[in-house]
Amino acid sequence: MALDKVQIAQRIAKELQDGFYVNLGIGIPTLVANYIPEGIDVVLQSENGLLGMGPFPYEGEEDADLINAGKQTITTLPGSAIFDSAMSFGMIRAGKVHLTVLGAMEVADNGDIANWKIPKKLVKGMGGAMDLVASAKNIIVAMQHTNPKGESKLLSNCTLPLTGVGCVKKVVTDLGVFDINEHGFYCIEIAPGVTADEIKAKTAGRLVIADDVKKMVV
Amino acid sequence: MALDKVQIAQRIAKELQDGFYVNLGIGIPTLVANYIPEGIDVVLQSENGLLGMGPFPYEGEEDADLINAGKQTITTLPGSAIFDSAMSFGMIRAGKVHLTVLGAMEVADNGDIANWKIPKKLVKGMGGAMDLVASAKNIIVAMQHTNPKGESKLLSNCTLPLTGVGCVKKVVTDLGVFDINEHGFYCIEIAPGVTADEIKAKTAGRLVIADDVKKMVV
Amino acid sequence: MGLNKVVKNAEEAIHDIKSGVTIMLGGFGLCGIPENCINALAATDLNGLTCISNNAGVDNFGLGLLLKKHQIKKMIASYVGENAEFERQLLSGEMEVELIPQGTLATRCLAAGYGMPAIFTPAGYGTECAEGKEVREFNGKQYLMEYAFDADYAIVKAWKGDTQGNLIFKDTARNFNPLMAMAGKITIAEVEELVPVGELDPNFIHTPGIYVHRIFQGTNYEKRIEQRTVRKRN
Amino acid sequence: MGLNKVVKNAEEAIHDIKSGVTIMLGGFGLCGIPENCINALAATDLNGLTCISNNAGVDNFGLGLLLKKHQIKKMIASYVGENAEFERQLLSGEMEVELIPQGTLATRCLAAGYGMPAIFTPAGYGTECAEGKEVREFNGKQYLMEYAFDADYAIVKAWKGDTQGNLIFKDTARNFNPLMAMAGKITIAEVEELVPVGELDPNFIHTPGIYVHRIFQGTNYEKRIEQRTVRKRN
Repeated sequence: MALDKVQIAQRIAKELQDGFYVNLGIGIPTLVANYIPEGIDVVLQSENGLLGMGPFPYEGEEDADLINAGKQTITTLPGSAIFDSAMSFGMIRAGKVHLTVLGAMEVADNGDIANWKIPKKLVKGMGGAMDLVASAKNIIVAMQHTNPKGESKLLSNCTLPLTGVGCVKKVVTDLGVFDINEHGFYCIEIAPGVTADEIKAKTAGRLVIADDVKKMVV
Repeated sequence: MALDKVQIAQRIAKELQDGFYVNLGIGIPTLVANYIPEGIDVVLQSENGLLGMGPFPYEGEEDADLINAGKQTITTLPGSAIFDSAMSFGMIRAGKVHLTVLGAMEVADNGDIANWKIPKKLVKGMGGAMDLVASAKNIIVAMQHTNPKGESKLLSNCTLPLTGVGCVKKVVTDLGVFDINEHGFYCIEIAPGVTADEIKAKTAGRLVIADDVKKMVV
Repeated sequence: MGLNKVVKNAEEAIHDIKSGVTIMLGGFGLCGIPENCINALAATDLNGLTCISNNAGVDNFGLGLLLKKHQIKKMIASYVGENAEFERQLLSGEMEVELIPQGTLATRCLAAGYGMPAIFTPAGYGTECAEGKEVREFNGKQYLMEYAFDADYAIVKAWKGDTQGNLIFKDTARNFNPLMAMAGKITIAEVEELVPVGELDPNFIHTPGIYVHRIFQGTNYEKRIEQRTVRKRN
Repeated sequence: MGLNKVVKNAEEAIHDIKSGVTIMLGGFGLCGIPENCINALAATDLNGLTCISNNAGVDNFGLGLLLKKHQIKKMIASYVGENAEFERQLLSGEMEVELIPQGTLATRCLAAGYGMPAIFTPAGYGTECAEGKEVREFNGKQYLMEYAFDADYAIVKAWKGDTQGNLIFKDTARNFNPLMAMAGKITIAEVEELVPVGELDPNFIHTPGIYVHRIFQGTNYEKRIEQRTVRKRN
């Protein structure tokens, strides 16, 4: 059985290391915060200008002046720091954020990513996505393996306008975990109940199933 | 009688306008702070990271953490702000400081200034001088008209290594006040007891005595 | 005297703004936007404005109010969802929009405030955002050269400010506000609380008054929340 | 755990520094210098260091201690007066010095901390400082392109800091400290007072802990004053 969104987030949470500063995008990436492993301390960065993002506020305690990059009301944790948007993207560009997790419409087998614009549809804008993908040392994409039409989102070349080039290091989908390296999509884990053949059938880009591919522990 | 240092500072103080942010260099420029005209509010910037510099502290109230760019102990005034060196030079480069007053070894009739280095003598460094002269909207030089050997410091071309090019707008010396414009040194005021001939004799650069040149009021 | 930057209200603060100028406006979404000045601008007949702001408000609040009255000729922003009227004007060609990466937007403000004519950022390299831009390699990585903004006015919202224009911001309502405050030829700050000089600790000023030309205490802040998200108490 | 950046003292903080590396050190004159770490460095046999600091201390204090022991191979600074031993080593060719404008020094730190590979400044254009540097015109004005610093370590002194490395600075002891804190591959902060997380107001952090790798509470701060200047009471 393919993974659901929560399971994708849970799998990505295993990539967190003690002491990491992490930026989580909107959607599945946001869920990662709920599954930080026991014994691991991480700090969440919100690119509108906050390190040390805490959980959503209790009802009645929302503060209009305290939101995350998704414009949701949030809280701060002890040790948090507030800064302006230039410093926020400054620390991102300088590689101080260890890990960025974000969603995508398409990923290419060379690490290109497209997640901001669909031609002929309304463009809302790239927000901070182009800065994040161009700068982060380590980028994991969380997404469904195929689009609603059943077409692969793991491609040889992105068909949509790019957000960044050659930047994605790892993709976690409902079907498996894929490093992006000289092999293209290098499958290192397969979701429970999913077969290598299914992954092959649903992956349009270059794909190699690792010899020592593991069944994902959920 | 030529002006003394205090009189040079007093004359420069008349250039201050209400609401000006001003950076005063070491030496005669520092004295300008003592002669701010009645009814005029100015804010002194110290390029090590302070707006709103106040007078020296009372004996026993010195604070090692509160110094000016000359490394002297100082105080802050109500309304002061502290910032890092990048913001300090940022506001200087952005032209937010209305007036910079500094000393010089030589000034050329095109506005070039030399005030940081004498070849074959020990070089201490330019500190913030190159940033200030390259960026300030309005630069007044306060200096003696001649060097200890009696040679003019107002030249056609600086002989010493430059601090900045074409940047000085006005020079106030012990002998007079000189705008720097298409005429070169354009003498608009002559110190009491000084003659136009003396100024001509002691000025090596292009010099024009203004038709409406005034006797300086001291 | 000259250092007292206080004006009476938003109307006085914006009195000399002319049609066709470029205005930066602080805020991220609806968080930390200069509500009073936006309302005052919406009450004028100004038009042909170029607005630089991370977002474009919502249909009936924030910059959405200026959009509705067709006062904005061009919008420079990083994200402009949440606004149906915006969409309509964009598709109909009534308004021009330039979308730029959020970090580029922030850093072009910083560059203006720090007197740096251009900066380099990797954001947008290899994408359509790079079209027409100079690309330069440093240490094996490709960067775009982006220019400092050149805005006639910056309008920001602060938490507290003093009469000399020193500002402090609260929580993530800081966002672009201190950057834009530095970047305007004329900077207008509206504050929730205007205090006498000397009341703010000089060590904790976010925007030194040298960058601020006009300041006033705003009124009736609505502080609308775009995405109210809460958790239940156990 | 991973976010606890606390080390015991200066010796532990600098334990892995090797000869020949590049170290930035905060401070302006003797104001806000990391006294504990400088003393600890002077007690080692490290040499061949490249030091980036606005000044070079005085003969028997601050970086002067490292100079005296010939630990510094190259000094990058804006002003190096007040130091006879420095002068001697410079004239004898034992040490190399690169003098750069103070604003350039500050902005090259900022560039490193903000991931900007180069910046433009007019400072030094047309002077010998411009030799070998790329000149570029923007809006009719000439600028030099200057590169971000690339320092192995940054050592800074803060007023207070928490165990996650968040820092605040006091008065003009701030100077280059927050800039260098952002610019080091490894950043060491010594603080006058180390406090638990949660004690510093998030709105008034000067250096967010993400930039700081090691922190300790220093001891026996001398805080020498270079130019004690006072006025008499009336």
